[in-house]
Amino acid sequence: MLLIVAFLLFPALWTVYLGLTDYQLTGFAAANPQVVGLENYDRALSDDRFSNSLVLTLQFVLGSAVLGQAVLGFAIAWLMRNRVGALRRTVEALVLLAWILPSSVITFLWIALLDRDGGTLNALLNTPGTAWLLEYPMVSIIVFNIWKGAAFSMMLYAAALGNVPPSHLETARLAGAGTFQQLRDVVFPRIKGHVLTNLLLISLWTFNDFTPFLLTAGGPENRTEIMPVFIYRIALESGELGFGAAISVLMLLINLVIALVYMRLLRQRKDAST
Amino acid sequence: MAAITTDRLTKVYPGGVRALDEIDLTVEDGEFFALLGPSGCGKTTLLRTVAGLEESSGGSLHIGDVDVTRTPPGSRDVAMVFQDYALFPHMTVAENVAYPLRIKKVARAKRTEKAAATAGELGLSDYLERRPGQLSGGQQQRVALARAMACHPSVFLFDEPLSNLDARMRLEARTFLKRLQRELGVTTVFVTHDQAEALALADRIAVMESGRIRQLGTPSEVFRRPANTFVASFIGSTPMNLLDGVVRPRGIEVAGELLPTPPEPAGRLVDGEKVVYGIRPEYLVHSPTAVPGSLAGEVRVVENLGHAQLVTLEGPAGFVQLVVDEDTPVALGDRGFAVPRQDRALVYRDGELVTSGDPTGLAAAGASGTA
Amino acid sequence: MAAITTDRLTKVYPGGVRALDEIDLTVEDGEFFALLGPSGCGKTTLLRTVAGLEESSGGSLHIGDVDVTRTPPGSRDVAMVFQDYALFPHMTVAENVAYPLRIKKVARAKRTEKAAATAGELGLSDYLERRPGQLSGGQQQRVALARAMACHPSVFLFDEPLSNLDARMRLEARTFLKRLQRELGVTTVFVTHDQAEALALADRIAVMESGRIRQLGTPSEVFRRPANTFVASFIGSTPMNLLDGVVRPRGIEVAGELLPTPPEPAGRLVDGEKVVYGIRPEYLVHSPTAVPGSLAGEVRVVENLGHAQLVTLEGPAGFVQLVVDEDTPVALGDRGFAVPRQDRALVYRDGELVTSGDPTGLAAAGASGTA
Amino acid sequence: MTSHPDHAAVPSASDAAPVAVATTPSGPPPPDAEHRRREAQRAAGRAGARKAVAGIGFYTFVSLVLAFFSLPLLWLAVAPFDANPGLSASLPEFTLQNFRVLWDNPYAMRSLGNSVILAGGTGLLVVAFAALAAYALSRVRLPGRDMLLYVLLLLSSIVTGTAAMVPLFNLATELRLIDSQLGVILVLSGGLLPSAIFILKDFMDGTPRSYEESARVFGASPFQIMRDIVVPVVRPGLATIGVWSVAQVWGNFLIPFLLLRSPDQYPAAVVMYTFYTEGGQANLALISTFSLLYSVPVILMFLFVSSRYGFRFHGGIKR
Amino acid sequence: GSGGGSGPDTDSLVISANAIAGGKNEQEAKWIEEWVIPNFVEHKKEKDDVDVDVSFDASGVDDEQYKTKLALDLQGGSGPDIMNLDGIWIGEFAQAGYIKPLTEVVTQADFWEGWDQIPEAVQKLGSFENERYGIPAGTDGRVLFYNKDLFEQAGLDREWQPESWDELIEAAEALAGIDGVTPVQLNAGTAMGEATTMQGFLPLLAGAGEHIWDKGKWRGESDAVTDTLGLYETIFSDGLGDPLLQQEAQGRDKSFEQFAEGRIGILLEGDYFWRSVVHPELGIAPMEDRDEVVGYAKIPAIAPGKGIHGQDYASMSGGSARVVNPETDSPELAFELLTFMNSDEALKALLEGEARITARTDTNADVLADDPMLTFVADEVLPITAYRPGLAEYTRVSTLLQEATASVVSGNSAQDVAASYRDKLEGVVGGAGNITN
Ligand SMILES: Nc1ncnc2c1ncn2[C@@H]1O[C@H](COP(=O)(O)OP(=O)(O)OP(=O)(O)O)[C@@H](O)[C@H]1O
Ligand SMILES: Nc1ncnc2c1ncn2[C@@H]1O[C@H](COP(=O)(O)OP(=O)(O)OP(=O)(O)O)[C@@H](O)[C@H]1O
Ligand SMILES: [Mg+2]
Ligand SMILES: [Mg+2]
Repeated sequence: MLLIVAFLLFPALWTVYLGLTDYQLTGFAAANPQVVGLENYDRALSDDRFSNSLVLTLQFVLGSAVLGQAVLGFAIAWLMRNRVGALRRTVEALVLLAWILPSSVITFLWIALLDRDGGTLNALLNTPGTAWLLEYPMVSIIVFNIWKGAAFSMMLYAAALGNVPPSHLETARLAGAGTFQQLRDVVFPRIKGHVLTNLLLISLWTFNDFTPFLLTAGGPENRTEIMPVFIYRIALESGELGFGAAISVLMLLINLVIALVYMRLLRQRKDAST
Repeated sequence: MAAITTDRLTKVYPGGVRALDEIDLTVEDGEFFALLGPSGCGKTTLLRTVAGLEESSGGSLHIGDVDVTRTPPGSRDVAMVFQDYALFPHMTVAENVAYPLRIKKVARAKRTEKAAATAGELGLSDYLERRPGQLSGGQQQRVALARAMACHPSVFLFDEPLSNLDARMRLEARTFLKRLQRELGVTTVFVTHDQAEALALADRIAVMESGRIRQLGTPSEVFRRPANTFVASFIGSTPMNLLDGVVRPRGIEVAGELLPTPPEPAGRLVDGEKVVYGIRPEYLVHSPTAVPGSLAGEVRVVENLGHAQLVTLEGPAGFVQLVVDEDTPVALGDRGFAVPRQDRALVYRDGELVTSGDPTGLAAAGASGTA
Repeated sequence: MAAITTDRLTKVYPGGVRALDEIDLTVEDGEFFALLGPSGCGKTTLLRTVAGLEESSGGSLHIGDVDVTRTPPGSRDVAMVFQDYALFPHMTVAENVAYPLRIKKVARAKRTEKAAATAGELGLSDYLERRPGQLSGGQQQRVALARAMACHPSVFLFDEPLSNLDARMRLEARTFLKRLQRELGVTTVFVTHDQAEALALADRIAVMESGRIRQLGTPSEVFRRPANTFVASFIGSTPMNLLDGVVRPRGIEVAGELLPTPPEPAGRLVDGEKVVYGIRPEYLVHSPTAVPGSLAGEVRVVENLGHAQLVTLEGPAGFVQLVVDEDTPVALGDRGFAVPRQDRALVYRDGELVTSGDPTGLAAAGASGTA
Repeated sequence: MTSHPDHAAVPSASDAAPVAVATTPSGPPPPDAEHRRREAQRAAGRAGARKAVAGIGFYTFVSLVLAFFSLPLLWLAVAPFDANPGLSASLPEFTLQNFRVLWDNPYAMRSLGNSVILAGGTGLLVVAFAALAAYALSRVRLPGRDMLLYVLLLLSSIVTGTAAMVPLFNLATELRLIDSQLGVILVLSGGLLPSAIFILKDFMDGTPRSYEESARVFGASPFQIMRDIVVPVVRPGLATIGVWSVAQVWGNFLIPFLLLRSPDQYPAAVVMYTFYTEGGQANLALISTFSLLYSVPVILMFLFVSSRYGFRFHGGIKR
Repeated sequence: GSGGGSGPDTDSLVISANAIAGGKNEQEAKWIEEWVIPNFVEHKKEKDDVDVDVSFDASGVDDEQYKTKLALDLQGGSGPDIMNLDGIWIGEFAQAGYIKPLTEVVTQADFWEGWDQIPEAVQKLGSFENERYGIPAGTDGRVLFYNKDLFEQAGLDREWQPESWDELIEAAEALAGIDGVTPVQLNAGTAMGEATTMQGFLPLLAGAGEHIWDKGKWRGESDAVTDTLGLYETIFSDGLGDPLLQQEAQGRDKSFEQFAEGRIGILLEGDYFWRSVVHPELGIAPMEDRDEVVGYAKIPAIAPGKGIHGQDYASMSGGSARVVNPETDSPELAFELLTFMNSDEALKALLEGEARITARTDTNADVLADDPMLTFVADEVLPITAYRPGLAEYTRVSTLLQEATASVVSGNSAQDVAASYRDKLEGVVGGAGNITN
């Protein structure tokens, strides 16, 4: 617990405090930072770059986490649920590999894959000269992040599906329900809790994911400057730590809103099941 | 309504387990049919194959006159009640009951009405808006039944429908189920590992062991004349005493005591051959004093059966159990003597019942007898 | 070995549920004691409070002469077998059995030896190196027993030890458990909701309902003279028929039929008062023809009990169940008449048994009788 | 099968025939039997077709998934052996020279060792503390306990971000944890713990209490219960968390870079950055080779853990 | 280091640089470890008979990351005794109070004989507001590299020196005729980062006649700014440059690769390109025939005589300076080590016979003799070069410039972009009062 207080609570609160100052890493403001109150927040909220990055982040989270990872992870888990043996192990191992490899390594893999000139993808699709990362930057990092993070959802859903009694699925089948109806009527209501845990965690992680920076550096023209990249640039490249901290806090608040939405859904489920 | 006929129905699971081994079986139209057997004998597999939830590996299956061997489950016109009822926890009772109708695209108003009617027949009218979690086990079971009934299938399949109820409710539900089936007249197959349940409920019973049917007959046939020692030891609320014996000219010698040969196999035994002498605890009469042709022993355990007592004697023949009237005083450590009712004793040779040669006796195992 | 005494033992759960309501109870040294009751009546709570897993909210608890009300579970010298056995899935059978000894810091060699010995007594010698997941239910149960026995506690506590077994194994385990307890002579409290199990196994039974003890006595006391309609309907493999009646000068009128008043309450009934007439199905004699003083009805259900049949009649008195000999032919739709055995009929007023005023009759409920 | 109007009515009790009389199906089938038979055959045919389609669909999907997840890995398999790799995965001009160069590099190999220390240390710490905390949270009924978890989880998102580097750095300075691997381990653990606790708590919730209670009845202390029962039972969860936190640390650059001074202590994530030129250009030959070396330990760990302890979630908030 | 030596008897010093053995700037790292440290220790022993303990904190990361780490160290009152700082960081570090003018730290600061060997212009690298903070370690210059073979193919002379932007465009248009060749690579956009500003916008701006920061004010929407953006517009809208390449995160690497493969005609880069990119052996995109194929020319002014200070040509230079940490325990000793590292002997040892432009004229004269390109830079480019302002705001202004070029490349008119650049500039430099046209 001390560990958490020392290395989590304390720095977090300090960051919140920094957000109220004009602290910079260098320059005059580093020598004597001033408390500027909510000015940073004011600035952030009226900054196009902030709103741009917020919109991008939401797209990124929605596209890669909520839709991508969760859906792909679920699809794999669903199709593999009754399988055993080499096929399942291979699929799972590959998916998990993408999850555990260090991000600096996998970004190289993806840069090579999507490269304009000699990229594997262009060679495969016979689309020479397509600069995926430039022409479809958001799509690229979304697909990339799906690739990188689907494993967690897959594992979670595999476990969740294990909790769906086969008899429920079979009751639906006997009534003549197709796959979609089974998913809608039996599986989904049953694993709602897992779905929400999963969404909560992957949204949070994706929201804080800095890796796309290594792929696109926020570009082209800030079209992939998601929130963590924005903060990185503000805090590290421009050294504006006060401002960066304020944005971190804003990010936390947005995360909080997302978490509250999820928890609301969760509560509804709880009411419904008692 | 329809009869179910299987012809050399076989199911081999991917792992190589032969869960059904060329099962030939006919369940008559409107019959209440029990599948009984120890855990792992293939009861559930048979039921699921009938339902279409498992694909058979060989043989064929007819429901009514239609070959449904390759028909998907939703099109077989059967309803199944699972051991855990499989009620959808997020739906109300009414929604659960109406679910099959919803899948069959019955209009909302119509299906609500039909569901309410079916639930009403089972006394669930007051619970329509509750969720399964808010119901007792017995009520849940009735909801599962109502759901199965809702679309008027021609066959009901029950997999251990009572085993999740507590002892008291199980008894009530048993009687209820029997009455309901009688009224609906729908062909019903139900699986159980509780012989008492099977005896009480079924019109006919198939006793299974490792994927095969070991005996098929009415409850009293199966109870009185188990076709082999496996069935003998499986059927009966207290298992049959099966004692090693040797055929002698004037009876069967069990642990040095000569017991009279039962009338049926009398002419078919060869002097000196080894047989198993079977007698149910209910058909042993207790005597505190020595009687010729009885099994002696010391009272080891006395179990109260309510209006009777189950006494375990330990003697030269090993453990022998007998049922003693509640008013007869039996104390631990006493010596007791168990006198067989000769007309109810059975003799097994190589595990099979020795019969008078009357074909009905043998036919009970394997072929489908008359109910 | 030690007796267990509770004095106004009360347990209120944080939510406000009063799971135990001033329980006074003495379990004698060496006794095999059953706690019986419907789901949610507090059986498990009482057992857990004795084990020390729940802290009591009031009252006191002694094991032997020691007040253990506040003693932590590890120091009470009790062993508990849980309904799910709680075998540690990552340990082998041998390790599981040896675990209590390991906690008590018995040297490795010694505890291996002891564990092997205990497991051997229970016929587990061949499975010592297996893990619980590789055992059948019955074997698992024996491992749980062996683990409980390993450190020779003075009290055994069993929470529905048999309910996870299938019907056949349950019977075997029951006899085995009874014999084992007899040999060890350890004070044993076991929880069940199966009255047959309680009757068969226990020296004495406490029947509970919503946190209170409704009757306490030997199996035959509880079976023959249930102290109230709750116990009456709970005990017995087929529930007692409880029929509304009115006291008349020459008997008790039930649905227009005058039944003879049983001898015991005879002098204690007031003319015209409403009572409940109780008679077990086993004590009703079947007659195909009308007999005065009998309950008439149409045969609705016939359940095969093996060597007998349970017949449900529907008549003016509602449903009446009776047990009929296996040889008596009974067909659905027949008219039947049930004649009560007068000496076994009971009369309840306001739910309580009307007795002859003989203190032993009443004493059965509340005070601790002799084993 | 569609509904059959002719058996919709439930027969009343009075006309229920005695079941003992079996109706033998003889004579011509009833008029709708022919219809039913056709219907059933059609259904069987449809099912057969659907099954074939489903089978093709399944294998197509699986192939796509396999391709999707393995394609990017191609480069990692090829480039390290290429004398002059570009960003295209072309057929290499085979060489092992790149490995030689790295072998001679004073920091490359050592950095892998450092990574192992940091990742292993953090992994152990996170697993140990998360297990204790998750156990406590799962077993103790604390009001607002879920709330506490959510708050921690959210705060962890700040602390793992870039903006918290000043507080973390100054904290480490005050605690004299600069240039100490312990410092890196502690700081990283702080950020990873909430998620780890969150995931592990599900595992703990899924463990029957009766295990611990039976151990308690035998007199086991809380520590003994933890060591003998809880830890072995939730081992797949611990393994999952362990692998997860190792992977997180393995890829983390900023914290070790900021907190460590001497290059001897740098983990691989930091050393990987040294294979850029003064102008910021990547030396692809070395980077691809190092990437491979850098990935091997986590892959080995994953294989080891998954074969040894299983790698499964129990998952989900159970309420 | 600062914050406590290892003992009362031996002074200890720590050197820090963004260099590491086996990686980035390996040469410098090796030099510090294998030459500077042992020689300095020995030198002190011989001279004053004292033991000193010198160690080296190597790192090899992005400059921003290195800077962040130093800044964090310094704000906490610790940090190495001697550190390498990029010239443009001097101002912001000074303003933050992390570093102090040398004279405030060391009494002997002005009496180092080496100052005479460092040209005034180069000394600015280590200075801020006319105070010396450190000793420049080396500098560079920007030129136009071109591919002589391609020029020949396009019908141009192998030897080339454009005199105006028009001549540059003419050559580019001629190159445009060759298939698969991008005529000009002019860095633009944010993905290129500082390369856009330093190897793109700023040298051109100097050619158009202006500094980005002049007399305390930042340039807004001036003619020179518009003209410079106009050149970008010309190149990228007429297909003389590859707009996509500018946006790729690895765009600069690829431009190098492409140049080496003969797919780019003209490239504006620093001498780093010559030394470390296309170097036949050491380069990351090696060209075996570099000396024959790669030509170089000064960057022309927009028109002759229109560059800053009325020059015909322009360039920008960067480079780093070595600075003494004001918090050091032994400032005099640190300064002694600093001067030791910047002695002629030391610099020669650093270069190991390799050609590279140093801050010292005496050294340059010797080491550059064999390399015509670097001599060319030292002799012809350095005298006309300029430096970036070392202010905290510079990074953000640079980002704005990058965005502005990106905007032009993606098709907006130079005029509009210049206007919107000015608007944004206000927010970054603290109001219109700090901007001039
Ligand atoms: N999906 C499966 N894959 C492989 N083997 C199976 C599968 N399902 C069942 N089996 C095996 O088939 C045999 C029959 O199983 P089945 O479930 O039909 O038995 P059961 O009679 O219903 O037993 P229980 O009374 O325990 O429910 C068993 O040996 C079982 O292990
Ligand atoms: N931890 C708890 N918190 C609150 N209420 C509880 C708790 N455990 C049990 N109860 C309540 O206490 C009452 C008695 O429960 P207990 O488990 O003792 O019943 P039981 O007789 O063992 O039932 P069963 O036969 O279903 O096991 C029930 O109403 C139950 O809901
Ligand atoms: Mg089964
Ligand atoms: Mg209980």
